Amino acid sequence: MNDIDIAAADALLGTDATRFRHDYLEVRGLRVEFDGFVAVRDVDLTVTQGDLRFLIGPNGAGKTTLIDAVTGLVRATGSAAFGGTELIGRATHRIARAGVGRTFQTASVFEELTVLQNLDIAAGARRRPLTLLRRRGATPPVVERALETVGLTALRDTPAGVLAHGQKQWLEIGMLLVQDAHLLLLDEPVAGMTQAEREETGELLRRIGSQRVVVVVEHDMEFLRSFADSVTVMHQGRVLAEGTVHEVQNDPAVVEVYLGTTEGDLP
Amino acid sequence: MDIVAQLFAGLSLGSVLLLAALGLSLTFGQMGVINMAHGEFMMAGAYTAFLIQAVVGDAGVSLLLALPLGFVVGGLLGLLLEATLIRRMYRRPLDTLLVTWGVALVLQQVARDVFGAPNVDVRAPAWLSGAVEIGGLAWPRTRLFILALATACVVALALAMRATPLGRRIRAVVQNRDLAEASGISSRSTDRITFFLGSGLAGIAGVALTLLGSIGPTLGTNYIVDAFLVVVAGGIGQIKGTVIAATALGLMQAFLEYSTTASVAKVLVFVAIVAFLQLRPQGLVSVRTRSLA
Amino acid sequence: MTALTALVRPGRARTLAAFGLAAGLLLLAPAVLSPFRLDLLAKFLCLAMVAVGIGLAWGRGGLLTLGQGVYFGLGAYLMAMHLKLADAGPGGVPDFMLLYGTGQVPGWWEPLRSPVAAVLLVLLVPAALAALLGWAVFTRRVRGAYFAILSQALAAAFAILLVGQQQTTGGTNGLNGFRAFFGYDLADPVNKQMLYLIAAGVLLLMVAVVRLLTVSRFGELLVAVRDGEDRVRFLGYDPALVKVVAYVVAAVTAAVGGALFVPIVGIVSPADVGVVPSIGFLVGVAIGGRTSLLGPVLGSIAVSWAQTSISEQFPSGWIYLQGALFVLVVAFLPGGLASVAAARFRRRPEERIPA
Amino acid sequence: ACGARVDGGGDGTSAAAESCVDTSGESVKVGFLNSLSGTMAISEQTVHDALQLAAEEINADGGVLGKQLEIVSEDGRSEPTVFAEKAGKLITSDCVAAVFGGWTSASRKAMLPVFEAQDSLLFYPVQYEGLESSPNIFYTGATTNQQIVPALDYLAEQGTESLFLVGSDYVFPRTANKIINAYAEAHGIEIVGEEYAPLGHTDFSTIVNKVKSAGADAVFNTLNGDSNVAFFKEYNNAGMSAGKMPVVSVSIAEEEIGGIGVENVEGQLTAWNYYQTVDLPANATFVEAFQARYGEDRPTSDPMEAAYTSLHLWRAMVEKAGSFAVDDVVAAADGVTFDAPEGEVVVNGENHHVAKTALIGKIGADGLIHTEWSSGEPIEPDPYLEGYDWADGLS
Amino acid sequence: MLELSGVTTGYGRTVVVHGVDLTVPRGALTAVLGHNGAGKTTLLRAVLGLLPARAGAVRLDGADVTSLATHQRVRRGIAYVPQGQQSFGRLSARENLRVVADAYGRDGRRRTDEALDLFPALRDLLGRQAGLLSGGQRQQLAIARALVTGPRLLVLDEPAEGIQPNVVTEIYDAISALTAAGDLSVLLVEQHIGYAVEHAAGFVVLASGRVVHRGSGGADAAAGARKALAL
Ligand SMILES: Nc1ncnc2c1ncn2[C@@H]1O[C@H](COP(=O)(O)OP(=O)(O)OP(=O)(O)O)[C@@H](O)[C@H]1O
Ligand SMILES: Nc1ncnc2c1ncn2[C@@H]1O[C@H](COP(=O)(O)OP(=O)(O)OP(=O)(O)O)[C@@H](O)[C@H]1O
Ligand SMILES: NC(N)=O
Ligand SMILES: [Mg+2]
Ligand SMILES: [Mg+2]
Repeated sequence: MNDIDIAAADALLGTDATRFRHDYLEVRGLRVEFDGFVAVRDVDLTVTQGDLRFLIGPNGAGKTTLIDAVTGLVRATGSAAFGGTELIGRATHRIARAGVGRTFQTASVFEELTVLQNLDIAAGARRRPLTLLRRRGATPPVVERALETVGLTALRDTPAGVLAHGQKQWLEIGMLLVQDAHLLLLDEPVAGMTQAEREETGELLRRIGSQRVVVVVEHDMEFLRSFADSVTVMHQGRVLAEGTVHEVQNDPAVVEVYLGTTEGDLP
Repeated sequence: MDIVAQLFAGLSLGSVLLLAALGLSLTFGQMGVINMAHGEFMMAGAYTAFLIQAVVGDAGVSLLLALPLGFVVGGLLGLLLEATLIRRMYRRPLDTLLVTWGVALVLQQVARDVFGAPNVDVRAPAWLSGAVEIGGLAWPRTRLFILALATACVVALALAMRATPLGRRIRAVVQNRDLAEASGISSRSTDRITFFLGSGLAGIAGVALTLLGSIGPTLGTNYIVDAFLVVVAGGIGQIKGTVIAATALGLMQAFLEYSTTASVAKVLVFVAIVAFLQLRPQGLVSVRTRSLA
Repeated sequence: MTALTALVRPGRARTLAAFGLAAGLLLLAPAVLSPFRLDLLAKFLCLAMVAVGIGLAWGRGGLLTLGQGVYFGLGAYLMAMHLKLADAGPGGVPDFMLLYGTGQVPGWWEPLRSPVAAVLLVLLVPAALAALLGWAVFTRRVRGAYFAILSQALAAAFAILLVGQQQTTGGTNGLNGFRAFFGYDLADPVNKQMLYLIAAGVLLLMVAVVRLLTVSRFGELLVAVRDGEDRVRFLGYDPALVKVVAYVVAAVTAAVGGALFVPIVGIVSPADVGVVPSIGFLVGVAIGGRTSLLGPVLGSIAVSWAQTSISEQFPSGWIYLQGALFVLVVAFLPGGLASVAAARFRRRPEERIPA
Repeated sequence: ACGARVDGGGDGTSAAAESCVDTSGESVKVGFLNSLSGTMAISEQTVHDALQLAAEEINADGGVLGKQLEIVSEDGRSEPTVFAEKAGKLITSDCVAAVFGGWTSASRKAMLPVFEAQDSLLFYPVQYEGLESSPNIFYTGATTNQQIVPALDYLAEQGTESLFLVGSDYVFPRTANKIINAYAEAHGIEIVGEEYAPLGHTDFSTIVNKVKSAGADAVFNTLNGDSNVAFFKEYNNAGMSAGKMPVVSVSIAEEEIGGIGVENVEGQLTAWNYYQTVDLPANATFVEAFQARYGEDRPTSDPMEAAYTSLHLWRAMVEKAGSFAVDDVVAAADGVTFDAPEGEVVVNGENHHVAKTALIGKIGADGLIHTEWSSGEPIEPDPYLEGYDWADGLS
Repeated sequence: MLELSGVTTGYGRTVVVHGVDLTVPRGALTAVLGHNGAGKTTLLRAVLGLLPARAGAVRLDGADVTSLATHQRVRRGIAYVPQGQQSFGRLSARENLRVVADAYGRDGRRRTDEALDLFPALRDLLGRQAGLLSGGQRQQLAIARALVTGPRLLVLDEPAEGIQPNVVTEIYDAISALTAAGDLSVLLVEQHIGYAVEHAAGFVVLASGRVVHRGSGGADAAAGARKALAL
């Protein structure tokens, strides 16, 4: 199994760290409603660069819906701005062009395309039409570095459809990197990974988080304890608590609805 | 314009479309199979009625026999198609369109070789010929009969899908075959039953059509495009939507035809459907999904 | 390795060789075929042009378009209208309008008097219609079976429309009886041969262009859209745009095929553009191999050829054969015959790959 | 190198390739071109059968100019384009001396330029809309003044004051209705409605509603093919009948009646030039031969008879000319006669049609059509209706 | 209870699982560990018959079920919770359970109630369309659905994935209770080695589709498992 290569990530992230340096995600009064059922209500959230933010909360709390709203997948009211750009109300592909990238709770890569082609496409949204009509020459350097970063160099010509679950998740992270997303919204990125793989992914996320704005949704408390800079807890569509790992863990409301009292070896 | 007469003409056309589309709402709507041979199953139902009449003689008895037997014949053809070809193709829905189109071609030619190219006629029973006079208007009996038949089929199918274990099983298998298998449901037999039912409905539709026109090898091709449009406009997999769409299309065709011509009406109906799908791309009644989830 | 990746990169050398071989064979044909057979081959080449576009839109982009008859028909009718007007001479009225119409040339025919305008319109009208329809349909995320059925309805509507406008479109009769093609006498065998060579050249050009598109990044993007439209959206692309481009390319190849079909065959009628011929275009593509480059072309030519020659001997036998072949190939060999060929090429090296 | 241009330069008159017909052997080839598949197969198969019968008779009778006929049969597949292609093949590849076939006007219009360009001969056996006379086609079915005009005369004679026109949406019905409109205007008949249904249309409730509420004296029906069945069933079901409002049809022949169901059309009128019931010795022989060849239950009809006649007429022309060459045959055509099942027919060498007797028939309970009215003698063909003042504006 | 001998399987031309031998004793939990892509899911699919075994045999209570269809194996007492929070998306949550319960009559209804007792949150969601539930809600539903078949062998593919911590605890407590009562055997794929190994009677570590380590479970076996995995 190939491993994640943090050094390669440095090269990748170093390519353009200035453009969005002072950007942050600012969510104000966000609300999502499905046929009268309010999945997200009055959510305020601010995430800055260098603050690896974890978003937790019971199943059905509205975490995925929040990400959906920010990326234009569901209709929402209120405001969510990144880099001074209002995202709510924009078409999904325009939100992506504003520097917002996400992964999905169930991995979704282009199964018929190779790992390399997946990354190349992710790298290309800002290409001019004429470039699109040309054949890819040499592998673009960003793609090369992304392959190394997520440890898939050896599998570059493998169709993504045959990757194992975890490999697909890494590929997705790689795609976000080459896509040059500066706000990364990751929905349960380490689900299904072994302990060792989680640690590697965590290191990678920490590295990315220092240069980009990153929000991670996870239920794995061990992972959270190791890597979160700050935590937001959602419950029934609202923000229940926010703070450091320590603060949140000791918040009785959070223990009550989410953590439970018997915290063993389990997440 | 005689509004009442046209309303009835529209409803009646709608009921014919509905009969043709109802089976598709199962095989296409539920199972995702684009069965272009559905029209040929209708044709088979119609020829069944013809054969039964040739044997039985009495038009009334033979019609009543033809309805269940047409169902069985259509159903068996569907079963055969499912067992030989379709079952290999559930993961390639668009390809089913092509395969079944090939099957349709062959079935048409079989009919031509067996029954001859000329159309044949099935006599309507005396109690269905002519019209009943109500309120100074003549209501053709055959049309009333088809309306009632379509209604009965819809009610039966809706009940079966909503309220029976079979209905649940059918819907479960369609959504996730592996998961259904892993939940102890035989997807093979469920597929077969579903296809049997959907194709059987085509057989019934074919029997009904013998009351309206002649039957020939190309009977089905006249209905297949319209029937698919009904299912699409209604919202795939939605019986309610199919009923509304068939009725709306029938009425629209009838009224447009009255004020323009049959050809123009047909083109306008197509244009209206394209425009409608602009407003509701998932059809009239749609099930929401969380995409990618 | 999936068939797809194998076909994307069969190597430049082999592609060039296959292309050269095809070009050579096409150039050789006039020397060995009787004028009648050459005419037939020219007609098959026109139909193959439609197949090239379908190969791109369907094979790569997953857009099962059952309505290519519309674009084929637009190209054909526009060309036919021009030829009718040219035959009628400056200010003249086409013969059928004198017979069944008002005896006046309708305004929307007039632009087609100019040969330059005719050529431009043959390219632009279908492209514009495809862009418009594609845009309307794809931005609303109508896809898969919905799109297939809508496109089929479109073909049905188009044919009905043509039939219903007898005074201006010739109705069921269609348009025929052309004497000249841009001034060249269509009864002259030399000119017919010239037409064949034009068709062969245009087809080869189309294949080359589609090949370039396929191996370009656009080609990869098209596959990505086919497999994960929403995902593509999250990468910042507008998938509708990608599909529209493929659909327009397919429309233009079909239209050009139609435009050349007219002088070669001498007639176009609604029976050439409706639902049945539209599905018919797919038969060759599927049998040849939808995802491959030459599969659609060769499949289409082979099917047309078989239809003409087998149906000469066994009218109903052909229908059984066509039906059976189509069913078997699509059901059991989704890659078409191209996948068999590809497998043959690949066999030896693969045996060395350890399991 | 480029070939001839039409506008000057080169030899602009570059004629078609020389005919390749081979008459040196024991036999000579003729082509049959009918739709053996597709929607028109229903009708055209019967024409094909009648042609086959005629060929067998001629061969048994010593052939044409002593040469046996060798039949090359092609399937037009109900598509005009295929007709054009197959006509080309028969002429240039099979080198047949003449081609027999076609049914819809669309198929004839498609073949016409091919026959003219290749200077070959087509014999077309179906009643049609007139306004045509190609030097390379012989029309052995009726033109309008031999079918539609007599039918209108008959209706007028019966006191019909208003008509409703129902037809399929294509060239024959539309042109026929143009003629009917002109006739009606001149004769004080009111046209109260005119409706077209696409070929293959099967839901006639709206059209029948319109017919019903318009309340005409009679309906003039130019529907073709399957639509007739749906139309008449709907007509009956709506409570209409020959008694209430008769329908005159020009495209329903004996073999369609079975498909429609006798009970749905009994008592309705048709206009043709031949019925199976025609009481002539030549017809008795024809019907007997046909049924002996194809089965007792097979009816004979006008287009079949016209097709059968066309092959015999060609033979007579060739023998009169003493040559198979197209020019010679055409030159010899005028005045050629044949004792056809419908009665003696005479070829008009000028417009290439045949003189035919018009018959109005009534559909009987036996499924056959019985002559109600006859023009008595053959009517000279007048495809452009030049002999009719009211038709001045038509062409 | 369940016995795999020499099971080999894969996709298309690629063989993913090579000759795996494995036994799940009655009333005990057996864990399968391994890296991403090691072939764990693939192995489970072979147990269920969703992938045909190319070699080897699957025995259930001594009977060879290798040639049985998946649903037949389920009828014989295997239940499966696949990876990835799968549900019948267009059916309501209630119908998701009923479609399974239908086949078991009264028992089915009783077991539905029992399963809902284990996941009380589901009771409020029964009327909702399953495809619209959150990932964790769907996963709870998936486990409940598996329990409705009244299994003797429960096959779980990373069942805790996506489920909130306190519910995970409950799930494992329930599984422990069921196995302890001796009615249920469990075959578990789990990344949280600590838990899996502690409650397991035995475990295997899979690498590249082969068993590279076997161990017996228990509180102090986790270290051994981690070591085997790190190799
Ligand atoms: N499209 C939709 N229609 C109706 N309800 C929805 C829709 N999408 C989400 N919901 C509901 O909104 C609530 C929030 O769901 P969401 O997926 O955001 O939860 P989550 O916090 O991501 O949970 P998990 O941790 O289980 O993934 C759930 O109750 C879900 O059923
Ligand atoms: N449908 C498929 N077609 C081809 N190869 C596949 C397919 N599914 C999985 N594979 C391959 O089989 C191998 C094992 O995959 P599997 O899903 O069994 O791994 P896993 O151990 O369950 O991993 P994870 O922990 O990520 O769930 C992977 O390398 C993958 O490439
Ligand atoms: N000539 C005809 N009937 O089309
Ligand atoms: Mg979620
Ligand atoms: Mg797995």
